Amino acid sequence: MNKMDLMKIPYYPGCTLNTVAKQFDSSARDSALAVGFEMAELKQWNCCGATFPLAPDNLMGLTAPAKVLSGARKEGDTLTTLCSVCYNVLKRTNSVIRESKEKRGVVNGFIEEEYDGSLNVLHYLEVLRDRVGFEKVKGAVKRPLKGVKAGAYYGCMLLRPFEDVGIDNAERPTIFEDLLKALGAEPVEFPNRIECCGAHLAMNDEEVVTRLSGAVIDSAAGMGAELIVTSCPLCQYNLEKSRGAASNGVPVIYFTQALGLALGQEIETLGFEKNSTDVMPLLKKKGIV
Amino acid sequence: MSAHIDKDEMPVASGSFEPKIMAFVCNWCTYAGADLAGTSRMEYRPNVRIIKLPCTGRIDPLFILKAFENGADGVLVSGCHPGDCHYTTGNYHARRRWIGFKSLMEFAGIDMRRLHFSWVSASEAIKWVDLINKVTDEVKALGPFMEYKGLKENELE
Amino acid sequence: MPRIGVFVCQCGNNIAATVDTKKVAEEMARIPGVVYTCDYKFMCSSPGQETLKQAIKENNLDGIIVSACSPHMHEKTFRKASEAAGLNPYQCEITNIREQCSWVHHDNTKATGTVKSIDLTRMTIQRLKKNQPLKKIKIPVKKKALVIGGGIAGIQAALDIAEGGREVILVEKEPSIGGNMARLSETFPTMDCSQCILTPKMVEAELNENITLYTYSEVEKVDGYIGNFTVTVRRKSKYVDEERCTGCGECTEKCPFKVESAFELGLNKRKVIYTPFPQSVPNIPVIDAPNCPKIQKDKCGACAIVCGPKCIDFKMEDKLETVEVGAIVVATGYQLMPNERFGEYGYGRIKDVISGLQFERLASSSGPTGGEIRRPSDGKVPESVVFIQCVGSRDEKKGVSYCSKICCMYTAKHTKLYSHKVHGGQAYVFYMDIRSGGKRYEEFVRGAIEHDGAMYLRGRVSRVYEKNGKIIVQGADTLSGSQVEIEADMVVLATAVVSREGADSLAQRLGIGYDKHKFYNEYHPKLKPVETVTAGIYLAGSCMGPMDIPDSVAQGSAAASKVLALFSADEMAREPITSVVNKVTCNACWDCLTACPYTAIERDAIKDRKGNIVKWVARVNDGVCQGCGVCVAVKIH
Amino acid sequence: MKINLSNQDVQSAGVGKVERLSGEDLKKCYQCGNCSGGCPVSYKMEIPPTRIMRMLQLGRLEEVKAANSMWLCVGCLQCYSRCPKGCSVAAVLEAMRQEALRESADRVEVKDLPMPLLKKAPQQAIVCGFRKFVS
Ligand SMILES: Cc1cc2nc3c(=O)[nH]c(=O)nc-3n(C[C@H](O)[C@H](O)[C@H](O)COP(=O)(O)OP(=O)(O)OC[C@H]3O[C@@H](n4cnc5c(N)ncnc54)[C@H](O)[C@@H]3O)c2cc1C
Ligand SMILES: Cc1cc2nc3c(=O)[nH]c(=O)nc-3n(C[C@H](O)[C@H](O)[C@H](O)COP(=O)(O)OP(=O)(O)OC[C@H]3O[C@@H](n4cnc5c(N)ncnc54)[C@H](O)[C@@H]3O)c2cc1C
Ligand code: SF4
Ligand code: SF4
Ligand code: SF4
Ligand code: SF4
Ligand code: SF4
Ligand code: SF4
Ligand code: SF4
Ligand code: SF4
Repeated sequence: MNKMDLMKIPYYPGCTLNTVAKQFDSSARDSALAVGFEMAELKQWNCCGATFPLAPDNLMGLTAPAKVLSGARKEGDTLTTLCSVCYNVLKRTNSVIRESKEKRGVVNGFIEEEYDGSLNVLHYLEVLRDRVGFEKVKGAVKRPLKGVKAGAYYGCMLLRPFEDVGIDNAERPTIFEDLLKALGAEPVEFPNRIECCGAHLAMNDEEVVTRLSGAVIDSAAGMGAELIVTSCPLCQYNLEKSRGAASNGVPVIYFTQALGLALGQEIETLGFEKNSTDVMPLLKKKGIV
Repeated sequence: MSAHIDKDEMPVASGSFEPKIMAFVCNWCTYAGADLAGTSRMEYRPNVRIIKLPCTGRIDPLFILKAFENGADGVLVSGCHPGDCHYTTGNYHARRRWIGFKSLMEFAGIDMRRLHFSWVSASEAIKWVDLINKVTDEVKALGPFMEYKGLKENELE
Repeated sequence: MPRIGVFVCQCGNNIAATVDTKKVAEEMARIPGVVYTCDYKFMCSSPGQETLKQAIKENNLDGIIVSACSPHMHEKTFRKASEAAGLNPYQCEITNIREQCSWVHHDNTKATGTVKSIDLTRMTIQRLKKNQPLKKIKIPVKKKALVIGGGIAGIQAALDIAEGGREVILVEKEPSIGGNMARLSETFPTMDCSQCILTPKMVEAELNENITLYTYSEVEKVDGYIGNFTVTVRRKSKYVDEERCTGCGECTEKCPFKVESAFELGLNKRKVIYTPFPQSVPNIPVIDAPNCPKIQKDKCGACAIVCGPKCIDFKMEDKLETVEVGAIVVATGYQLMPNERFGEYGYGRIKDVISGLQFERLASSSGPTGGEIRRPSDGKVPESVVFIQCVGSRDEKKGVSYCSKICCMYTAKHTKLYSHKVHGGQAYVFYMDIRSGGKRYEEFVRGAIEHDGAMYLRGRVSRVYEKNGKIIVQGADTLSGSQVEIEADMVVLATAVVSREGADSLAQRLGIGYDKHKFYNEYHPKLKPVETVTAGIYLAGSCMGPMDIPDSVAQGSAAASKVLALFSADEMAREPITSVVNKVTCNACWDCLTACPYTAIERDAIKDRKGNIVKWVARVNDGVCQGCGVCVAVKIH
Repeated sequence: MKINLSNQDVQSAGVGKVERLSGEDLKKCYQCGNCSGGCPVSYKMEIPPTRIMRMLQLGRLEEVKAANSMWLCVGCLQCYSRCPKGCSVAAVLEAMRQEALRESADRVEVKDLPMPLLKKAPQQAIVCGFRKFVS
């Protein structure tokens, strides 16, 4: 396919994808090309702040994401992200700016720009579902993940608060499973797929993270999952880290790695070696590689 | 049906001005509240003249203009509390109408301090008494409402 | 020139102490048109009334004013006296110089009171001069009633009206009457079996000569007004000739196809030709046309072959029937909120998470398990059952803001039924408050806890999920302040009671009001609980809001007594205080029509002799208008 | 435990400030327990979410501040997402954290963090953690 004909979507990688989660970024970019769009990285960007300020008067906390949004608006009317946290922060900031005239004024004052909230912030999963279509993704699959029982882990930030970010029903989402189905895997719905992994407590409270992430893995394994896919570097980190503590070791990979795998990309380009859990034995067992 | 009250018939206390207040009230709540003030032998300023209507929803803005034309210095409109209307929604209609009507009144040169709206239920005799006293005193402080009196006299001539 | 008489009352000293009544009478005599005045000690006394009557006759008065107490006190008295003296009663007006004058102005010099009384009386004279004689409105009443909805409330209303000797048509949209109560097992607070107390009433309704049952029917259109409604009822095709069917059940027996039973709430299947439940009234099957292969594609026909009296007709069509009635009772009941809305509770995904009504079916001896508590997934007897109260109720975010009123009680009942049927089983109840106001209700709930051992936990459940064949219920017990997790075999959701689907469209057809939850509005929540603002239409039961059986029955009877009172005379007399349309100036803007709270105004076509429409004007229906005057003030002409 | 309740407690200015900062109306909470039921760190909190709301209704700001609860909240929004009254305990706790950080020392010192963690953990964890724990 000629690169010129591709649908170009402005893309915000965020800091983590530029450093410890490079494999998330690269597998997503390659896969995008394979299904017909290009992730056009923003010319200039900064960290989104990694947390949406929950106290509504904390407008200072919106400065960083507002800057990202305002810059992105100059490159198009859509912005896509991969990391669930970036997605959550950018999408919520965007709605605040769009919906509150008053707050918009203050935030624009901080960033010294005139941004009106007219961007459409999309998660990569939404692009696949709504712009590309899972049918088309399915058609592009070259290496179906046949027989792989995969649990999709949503975590918190893709789903809550539903009114602002919800890419799907907050209690019964299916978007992730639908993608896995398109890739030929057998999605496993497990109860803890929408529970928290322990998030930033990774910094100072290992016990909580081990317990919560462990429960996620247990829950998935309990429903028969052999693989967990994530959409957030922090989830990925916490799940991988707590693997030892969890009774059932299950490899954890980014969903874009699963996507790239199914789309037939070279194994070497998928960056599995960067993950701290090893998915290769499973892939070999299933005859996928 | 409005009263044209001759100045010399008013109880003029030591020559000071006594305003004429017209009250348009609904039959079910405020009128009964005013009755209750009577049965409880309360006392209030005598300046008010009540006109009973089935519902505040029946009150035509023109009534108020007519009252001023006929010599009223202040007008009071009162009915059932929102939600308590005997005719279920009449007072909502009234309220909606007044919102638009207020600007018309202002446009017609009526000082809005001369026009009072209130909700007085059948049991709120005290509220009624306070209201009449307050409205009477306020209008008294404003002095007679001359603008419209002129109109009426011209018309008569 | 009018001939007006003015009577000023002293009320003993009540008026005379602060009003110079004589002076008032004298002053009035000076007003043009006033031909007679007097003052008198007690106008309402017999001699007082005699004076009034005599004066009317002797002076040939065409209007009178009594300046006395509040019209709320004696207006009726004096209007009656005027009528007796040959004067149109609406030519008698009252001036309130007692409650609103003599009693509130304590000036003993009488100056204040006298001046005000003179003023007030003069105002009344001006008013009287504009009066027109009015005639009482008489409306003929058709003494036949329509009851919409054959649940317990509607059945009770129909039975009471029939017992009062009047004819009733009972319209029910399902193939059988009975409503939700037919689904219940035992009923609180007495624990008698629902079928045992309901079935006799259903049969009575069927056999009563004054009651005509229109089952499988719906009200399509309502015209007219109190005493004179014309109602169009759609009688849906049953594909079975009701007259000839003997109810033998052969057809159902032989029908080879099954679908999910709506009556059993998906817990069981039924045939395509069916009666909803064994005790159905009438006991005549209907064919579920969308699911019948014969009707859809002309394949099968087994039922018609076995039917002895040959009453099955696959070509049968809906019939529209018009009935004329004087009063309507609406008793269309409630339904439960769909549980799927609460994804966190897993309803619809976890098979053993069921609704309270489904639990009733499991506990009912005529239900799918014959009354044994067995869970739907594998038929196992559950050893622990978690009941979750307030699902969707009191939840302004995802559900409804109100309390459903019956679920605290039926949950307590469920725990009792469960503990009686499953020995050693443990019931857990998550609740926020226990609402058990009512005779013997609190004792009932305490009994469930103290006698039957239900474990009540004060808190809400956040999440329900499956793990190793168990259902994990994760909630909180706020009294101990801790998170609680329970491994259960079955979970029962006490789901919010909501209005029936389509309640709003029926209300619009009837011209009655409903709240934002689409429950019907009573005229006054305390003092007119079964009336609607539309005269002649009454309400009963849970179509008004969540309600248990005792309340539904009481309301059915209350509505019936209203209907019987209306039917007690051939004609209904109404105060003639109504609005009139000036057909010349009306320009058909319909502002009045939308403003009227009683839908008393209709569009009326004025036609020329050839029948061509010349003009549209508003027309006020005297039978419906309450005289509020909203329509008059809505438009300034 | 005993609480002596006074008007100052019930109309506490401190709690009023928390309400202002968080945009939450504490009166709305009717103590259903759903937040405690669903909170993933409820088990470890000295005062679990439902009781936080209650204590604040009673004006016991200091007790809530002294507890570990606000530092444990992971901001997962499960409480808000399932609260039948639309209350956000998360926002209340964030407001209290903000207040505490503005007033006193940081919860976590950068120098205390282990190097391997700083190296391996995703940036976002560190950025987010700093925003929650450091003023
Ligand atoms: C799980 C559960 C347990 C309960 N247990 C008890 C208990 O133990 N004791 C107790 O006192 N109460 C109990 N109740 C409450 C009880 O069910 C109701 O109080 C009662 O059924 C209300 O009767 P109703 O006639 O008002 O309404 P319904 O029973 O709902 O009847 C309404 C009828 O109208 C029909 N209808 C609806 N719309 C139309 C239309 N447009 N045209 C024609 N017909 C129409 C319906 O088909 C239905 O037959 C329980 C409720 C539930 C959910
Ligand atoms: C503090 C309080 C506040 C309330 N507030 C509300 C409220 O806000 N809203 C609400 O809906 N309800 C309220 N209620 C309830 C309300 O008072 C009752 O529902 C209502 O008064 C009951 O009316 P009744 O006619 O059944 O009984 P009652 O009001 O008790 O009337 C019974 C009458 O019968 C007479 N009587 C008794 N025995 C005999 C006899 N042997 N022979 C002849 N006459 C007899 C009595 O003298 C009395 O006049 C309140 C009650 C209380 C105590
Ligand atoms: S008519 Fe009224 S004012 Fe006159 S005596 Fe009777 S009660 Fe008193
Ligand atoms: S077989 Fe015929 S008579 Fe018997 S129940 Fe069926 S339709 Fe009625
Ligand atoms: S024709 Fe229809 S109703 Fe009759 S037996 Fe066949 S499937 Fe059943
Ligand atoms: S009756 Fe009880 S269970 Fe039902 S909504 Fe009310 S409090 Fe909740
Ligand atoms: S308000 Fe009614 S009566 Fe008046 S013009 Fe409009 S339609 Fe006619
Ligand atoms: S007077 Fe009131 S009830 Fe009568 S038609 Fe007018 S608005 Fe309707
Ligand atoms: S879920 Fe909401 S209402 Fe319930 S206890 Fe928590 S904050 Fe209060
Ligand atoms: S946001 Fe905080 S308080 Fe709320 S559920 Fe999550 S961890 Fe608990």
